[in-house]
Amino acid sequence: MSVLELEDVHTYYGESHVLQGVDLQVEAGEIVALLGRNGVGKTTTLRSILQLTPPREGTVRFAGEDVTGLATSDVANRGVGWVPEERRVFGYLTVEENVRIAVGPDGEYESLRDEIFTLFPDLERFRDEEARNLSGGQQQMLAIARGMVGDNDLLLVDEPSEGLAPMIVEQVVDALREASAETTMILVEQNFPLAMDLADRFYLLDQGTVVESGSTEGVTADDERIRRYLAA
Amino acid sequence: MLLSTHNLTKDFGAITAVEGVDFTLDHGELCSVIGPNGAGKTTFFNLLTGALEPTAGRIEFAPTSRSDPVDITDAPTHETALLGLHRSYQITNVFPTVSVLENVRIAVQAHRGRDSWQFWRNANAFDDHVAEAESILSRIGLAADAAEPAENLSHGEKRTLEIGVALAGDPDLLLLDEPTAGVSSEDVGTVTDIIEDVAADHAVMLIEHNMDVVMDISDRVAVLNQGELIEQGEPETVRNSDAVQRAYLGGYDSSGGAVESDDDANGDVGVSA
Amino acid sequence: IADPGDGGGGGGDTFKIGALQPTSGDLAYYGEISLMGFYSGLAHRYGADPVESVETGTYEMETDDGPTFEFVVQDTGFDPSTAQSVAEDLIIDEDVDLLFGASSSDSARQISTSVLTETDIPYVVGPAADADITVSNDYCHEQLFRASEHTAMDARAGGRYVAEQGDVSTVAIFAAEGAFGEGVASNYTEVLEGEGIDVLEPRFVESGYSEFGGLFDEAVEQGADGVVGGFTFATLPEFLPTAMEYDEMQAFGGFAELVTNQVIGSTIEATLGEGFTEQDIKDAQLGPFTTRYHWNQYDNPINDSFIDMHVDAYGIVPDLFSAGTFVGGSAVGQAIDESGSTQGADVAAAMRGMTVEETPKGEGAYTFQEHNNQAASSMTVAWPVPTTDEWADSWDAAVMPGEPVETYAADEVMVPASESSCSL
Amino acid sequence: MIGTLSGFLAGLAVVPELAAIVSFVDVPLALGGVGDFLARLLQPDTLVRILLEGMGKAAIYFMIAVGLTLVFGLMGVLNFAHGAFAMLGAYVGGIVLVGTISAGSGVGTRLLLFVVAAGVVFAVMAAFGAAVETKLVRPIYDRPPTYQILLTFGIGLVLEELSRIVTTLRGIQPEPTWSAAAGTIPAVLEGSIDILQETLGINVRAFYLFAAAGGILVATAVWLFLTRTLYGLYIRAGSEDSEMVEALGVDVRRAFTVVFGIGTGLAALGGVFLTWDPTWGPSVLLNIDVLLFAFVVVVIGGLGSFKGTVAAALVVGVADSFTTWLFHTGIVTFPGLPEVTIFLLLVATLVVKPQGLYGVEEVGGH
Amino acid sequence: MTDSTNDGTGRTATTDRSTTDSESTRTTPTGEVERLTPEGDSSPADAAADEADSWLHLYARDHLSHAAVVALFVVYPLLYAQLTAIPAIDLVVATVDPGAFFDAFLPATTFVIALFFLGLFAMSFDFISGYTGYLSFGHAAFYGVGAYGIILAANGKVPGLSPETPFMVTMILAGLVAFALALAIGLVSFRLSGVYFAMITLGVAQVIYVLVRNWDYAAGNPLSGPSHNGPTPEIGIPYVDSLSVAIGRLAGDSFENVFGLGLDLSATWVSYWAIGLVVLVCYFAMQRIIHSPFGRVMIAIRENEERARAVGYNVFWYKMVAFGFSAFFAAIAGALFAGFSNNASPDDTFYFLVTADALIVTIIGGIGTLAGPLFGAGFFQWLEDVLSAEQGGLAPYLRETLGEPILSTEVLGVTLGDVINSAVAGRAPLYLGIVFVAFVLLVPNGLLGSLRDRLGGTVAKRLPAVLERYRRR
Ligand SMILES: Nc1ncnc2c1ncn2[C@@H]1O[C@H](COP(=O)(O)OP(=O)(O)OP(=O)(O)O)[C@@H](O)[C@H]1O
Ligand SMILES: Nc1ncnc2c1ncn2[C@@H]1O[C@H](COP(=O)(O)OP(=O)(O)OP(=O)(O)O)[C@@H](O)[C@H]1O
Ligand SMILES: CC(C)C[C@H](N)C(=O)O
Ligand SMILES: [Mg+2]
Ligand SMILES: [Mg+2]
Repeated sequence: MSVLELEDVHTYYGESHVLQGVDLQVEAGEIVALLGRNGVGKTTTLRSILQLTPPREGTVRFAGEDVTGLATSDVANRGVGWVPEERRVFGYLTVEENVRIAVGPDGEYESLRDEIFTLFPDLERFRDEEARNLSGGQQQMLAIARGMVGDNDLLLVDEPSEGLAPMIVEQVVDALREASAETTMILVEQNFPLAMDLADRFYLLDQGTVVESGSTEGVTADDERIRRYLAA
Repeated sequence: MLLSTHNLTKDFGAITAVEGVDFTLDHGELCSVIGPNGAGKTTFFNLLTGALEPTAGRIEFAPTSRSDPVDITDAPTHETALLGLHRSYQITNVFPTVSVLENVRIAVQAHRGRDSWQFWRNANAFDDHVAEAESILSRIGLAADAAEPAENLSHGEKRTLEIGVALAGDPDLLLLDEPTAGVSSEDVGTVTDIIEDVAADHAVMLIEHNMDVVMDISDRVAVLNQGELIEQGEPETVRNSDAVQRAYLGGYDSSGGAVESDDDANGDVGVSA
Repeated sequence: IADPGDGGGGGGDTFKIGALQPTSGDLAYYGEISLMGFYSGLAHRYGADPVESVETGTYEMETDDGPTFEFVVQDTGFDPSTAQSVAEDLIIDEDVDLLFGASSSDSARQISTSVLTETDIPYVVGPAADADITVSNDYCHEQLFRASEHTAMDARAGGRYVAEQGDVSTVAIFAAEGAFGEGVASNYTEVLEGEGIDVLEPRFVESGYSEFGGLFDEAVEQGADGVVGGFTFATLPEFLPTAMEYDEMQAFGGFAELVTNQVIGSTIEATLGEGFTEQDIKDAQLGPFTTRYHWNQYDNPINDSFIDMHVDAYGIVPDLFSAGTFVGGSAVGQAIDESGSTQGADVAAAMRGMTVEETPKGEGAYTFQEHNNQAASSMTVAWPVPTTDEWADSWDAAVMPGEPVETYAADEVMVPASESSCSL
Repeated sequence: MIGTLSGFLAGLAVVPELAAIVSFVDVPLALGGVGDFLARLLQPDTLVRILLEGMGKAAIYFMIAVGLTLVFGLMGVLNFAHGAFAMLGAYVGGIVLVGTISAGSGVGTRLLLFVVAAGVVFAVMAAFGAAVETKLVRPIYDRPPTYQILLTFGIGLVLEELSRIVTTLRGIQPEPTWSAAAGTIPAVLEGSIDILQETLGINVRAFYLFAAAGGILVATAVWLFLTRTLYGLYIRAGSEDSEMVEALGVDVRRAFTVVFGIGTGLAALGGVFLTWDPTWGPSVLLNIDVLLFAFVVVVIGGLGSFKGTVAAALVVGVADSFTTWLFHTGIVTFPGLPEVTIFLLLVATLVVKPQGLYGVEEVGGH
Repeated sequence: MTDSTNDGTGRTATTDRSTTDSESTRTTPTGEVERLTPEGDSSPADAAADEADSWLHLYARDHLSHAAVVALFVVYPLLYAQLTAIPAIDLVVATVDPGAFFDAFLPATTFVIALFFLGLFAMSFDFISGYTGYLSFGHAAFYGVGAYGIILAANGKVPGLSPETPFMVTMILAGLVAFALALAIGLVSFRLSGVYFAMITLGVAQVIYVLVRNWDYAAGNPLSGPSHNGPTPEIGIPYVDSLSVAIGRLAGDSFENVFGLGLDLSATWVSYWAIGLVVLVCYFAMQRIIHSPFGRVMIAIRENEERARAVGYNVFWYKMVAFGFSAFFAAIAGALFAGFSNNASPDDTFYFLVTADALIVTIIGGIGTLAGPLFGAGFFQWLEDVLSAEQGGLAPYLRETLGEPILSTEVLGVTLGDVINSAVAGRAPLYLGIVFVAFVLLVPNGLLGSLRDRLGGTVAKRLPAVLERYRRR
């Protein structure tokens, strides 16, 4: 059974019809890359899955259950984590609090936290620092860490390398690899080679619909079908 | 020369959104500005129109109404607008509950001297304002929706209305910020047609992520990355520039020096370097 | 459509009285006891039963040998603007022959300056107590009559008594902002300074003010050994308990009505326990106070039957303002009888200079002064005492006024015509 | 030199009448010179007294304002019913106190019962606040903020009038303040503190120290709640980015309800203190009076900022006690001085720092 | 219903869709589309004739609803007098007293006049708050300036102004003072927006209020404010006696046997008409401003201030002047109030709850609709009147109708009489609060706004069409 299924999802911002019938499937254990130019609706797809911007038509099925129309917190509690675009860490909370908040009341916080801190030694160093004082890369780490500790079955990762120095990107990639060992993942990434490197399969979006999909095996940006939609 | 910036810089605390940009634009030119998210494109527009004050640098503008260039570095928005610098917004930013016609008419009115202070006369008595607004609506193809409240328009129509409002100030320079954002594929053509039409008698700067549009209609393309102007030139030149390919596809710091893509823009960029 | 030009003339044997009193809000109690007194005064005169309701509304009182009295009672909420507007309602819409009322001196002043100037019907003020309403040329009016006692009378009785006893040398005055408080302050200042006592600059505070501690401290610092408060009952319950805490200062002034007595009573009980004595109160330096009237200070048949009538109709004894408004009512009746007319103007003419026969202070104890239409009457001075068993049922407070220690005759407490700027 | 400000102005005035016209500033600055005034002010007992009283007042301002700030910080709702909640708190507290304390109760019993009353009021009013939030406020979150202001203003109006009706029917009126409830205060709190008085000659009402202690306790509790509990974490995070919190699996709606409940409970708790406060006491007028003060504190501090509320409460509390001192001593005889000063502080703060002392732009949007 | 998604400024404008476009005369579908479509095949001459004809026709049509409302206001006194004068009928079982009924349920004289003060004040409040989007929480200050202004002038307390100066002149002067005050307040306040603007204006107004409460110069007792001691205020053409009438319930002009029709006009009603006339003029003046190019800029600022700036408006000065106008009319309202009632107290004029009243009636009537607040004020005053403890209110009516036995029935230690006394008499604020909450929740566009939503345009525009529909049936 697929972890996630999207069936003919249409999503709007006000009158603007952003997702115009998206279909996709994610199997357990996979990393699936979501590709496309700026503004084609990648982030919106993730928001639709989480019901942050509920689709007006179509269904989102998570672990076989129809979650369309549920409250975001309910979807999240069913095991969907989110590493949003632009990180969105809580700037006035400490690093540790940022992690703490993702665990929820029932989670075994201490052990999860220690696990995360061994994964991201940088974060341990700054555990009592307010998150806004962290560098962009560290914030991105924190956002990923926050997405991971929730013990999720599916992690939605939106442009994790955006605005990061290459060195940091490497660390982030390592972190994502670690994470993928435990959860299924959808990865939105503008850095095409990076995406190809990490993901097992890809979907290519244009104008709010899936235009291409397949295995990442051997795919390069030279590929005509990719080139058509990504570069000019 | 219509517009020139010298060492234009804008800091937001630690972030330098626009850094030392020297840029010039000629009358009648259509120049696109591209660059990854957060490159500073919108901020650049904000500096030009006076919505933001630069941290450093200078902006000069030479509208047709003046013989000499004017220093507009510290001019507030309404002054740059009156000088002939008009913009549309990345996020639709019109007057939502009033009619489409009124959206444009109010912008026309802004340029009719003291008319706006005539609180004792009926706004509808100014036939020339209305006529002008109506002609703009015809030009952008919204005449049929003139009476509709702006918020009832479709997204694509709102994007065109954005342009209409900007056009109403009879600009010397029109700044368009992602006019096709969120416009469905069928309608993108309409918007580009309007832009080309407008560009025939106005100077235009265009921020766009839709490369088809950019490459198709621009006289010149300027590329911003991390606040810096890294490349500019004819569409073809820019398209083939390595730096641009890297910056625009890579979307991460290429100035950090760590990117070693020597031969092929599509190579294994950044990750395993 | 009503005709405002015609103020009086309610027809042969109905006399219509518009009564304005606070019947809602914090100071409704003032309005209620005032109405009770007024009804009683008229009822007593004609041997009728007083109206029992103290709500707003229209009430009739039939009399055997006088006109039928119709009372239209309106709520002022203790607010001058409301008082003015209901006064106008009464004149225009109800076509009343006479106005009675106002517990707030500011209301009475406003009616005098904004309403009386435009009409010719008479106005009986009460219990609004600022002296200037009848003493100052700014407010006195030939249609305006007041039987109720006022602040200058308070000061000329209570102030003088304390001064003459020689118990105080420096006095602080705290009073409410507004006509009443200012009246208290200026009258006490005048009387006390006349007796050679130092008076500190009076301090005025907002209604409901409660941080008296600091004011007392400062007064003590400046050597005050006496204090006078000029407050309505919106502030008295804050002022008096604080005054009791300052044993070095003797608190005197005007005696208060029931509700304040309740508050003082419970404060004393809280500090001294239930079985406190007269001496305890004296030791707390609370008093002596001058009283305009209290039921237990006069012993005469009129007062006796007044008390009976009052307790009968309302379940409580008459209070501080009752005599003043009683006399107001009684005087109206007497004026109607004497003039044989129910025309407002005739009634007013009859009241001028009239000596009122039936009054709780005794027969003929109130006389309207020619120069300002203020009724002159006597005042007493008394200490508060624990409420005696005799009155425990009809005076629901732990303290009550004691036997008078001094009685000042009318001519000793009135402002002489020569000192009054009002001459009608 | 003895002069009045208006006399001074008269000297300057071109139009001689001006002095008379501006007579409301007729503040007899009866200083034996500025030096004398300063000498009086700078006496240790005066200063300490002003500061201690100021802290007592600040504590109560804080208790009432902090709920307002929490609610605004998380939910972006400017709650105009807040004063009414404080007023209800004073009455409910009064009911508990009057019902349990008798004339013979000792100091210890009274203080204990006060704590009980505070607990009861907090619980009852928090539940009430939660109900108001779910039934009335929730449907209009997506409207412009003006509507939330209007709605809560209406709720406050209704609560005030209902209280008026009940107090009249129950005979708590005609007294303007409910003195039976105010009278449950133990005598020690009414007087000044002996030790301070004897050793330093400082004459400060013990109640203010009691209130200050209460305020510190409440501030600490709120602070601990915000920083040490998961819920506090949700609230603080939610005031930055409530969508993100939602996406982490937290039911933000419920958090809104809880916060509104707590805010209401805190206002009501402040109300319980008002019951014993010599300057206030249970009264329906509290609604408006307290509301205005709470707004001033919250706006001066910066809408939505806990730290700002603490700081602003202190500023306003001390300004209040300082101007009260000026009035008591007769240095200024203008009775409206404390009120004017506090509103001037508001205006001045907004002019100089439009976001308040610790305000952040765009807080509370969601 | 509302739209804030496109508003990049994060501003707190209220953008209920019914408001502006319906207030502006050109944006309703019918009128506009006609204008845009070519003339068709009729000859130019025909068209011109048609146009002249339809211009008049249209004008009359547009103002039909205005005329109807004005007519209702004009005849109200006569109606009221007739209805309340209906004598009681003694049936066997009970007395039916329609007069008393109407007396209890129709707003009485003072309340209808108060409607004018409050209505005009609320319109001025709506002018800045509803049309420009800046909630002026300190608006009472301007009302107070008007009220105090005319009284102080009449009492000879304004240096350089003779107490004999006609009311019409001092009223306008007071308006100008308020205008200037608004500019001064705006200077510091318009740097802020939203809640902060509301709070700073409130702060300034409260400071003024406290000062006025203690302003000995203005009145013997500043707490209760000054009384008018000058010549009776007259409305009309200053210095032309035959074209002026004195206002005031007692001091105003009354006319007997008007035009020999046997009709007596009391001073109250004469004042009512005179004050109503001033309010009408002010209404049209404000409406004119709103429909002017200037007014369109105000609306643009409310809709999207950032964009208004970007199309070339120096919004600061437009806001300032709009604030000034609004203050001017608020002061006129205050002047009328004080002129009529002869008195002004700080609590009735400068206090922030006076602003709150304006806010309430504006919401009830419909924010961003100019006439709405007037209807809201009507509703408000009607409730006040019905629930007042005074004669002609519901409480006295109930007491009289129900009779003593029912009143003194006790339930749970409380009698029905007590309940009436405490829950009905003088309890207008309670019911007003409830109505207000209900309006915010259920009718956010207010009476007039919702009516317009229903009709699909301004009443003036739509009424004729609606009538037409019914006529055809
Ligand atoms: N809150 C919003 N309101 C209106 N339109 C929006 C909103 N958010 C996004 N859009 C529009 O929806 C479209 C899709 O946006 P989305 O963020 O999903 O793109 P994306 O594929 O994630 O792009 P990017 O690579 O730039 O992150 C864009 O045209 C964008 O302008
Ligand atoms: N008002 C502001 N305060 C602080 N930072 C800002 C502000 N405006 C923009 N920035 C930052 O400046 C940088 C440039 O932003 P800008 O909006 O100009 O990007 P852009 O090139 O228009 O991107 P996009 O294509 O996504 O619209 C970003 O990092 C952004 O976060
Ligand atoms: C003693 C009271 C009758 C005084 C009254 N409150 C007044 O203002 O005059
Ligand atoms: Mg995205
Ligand atoms: Mg941009």
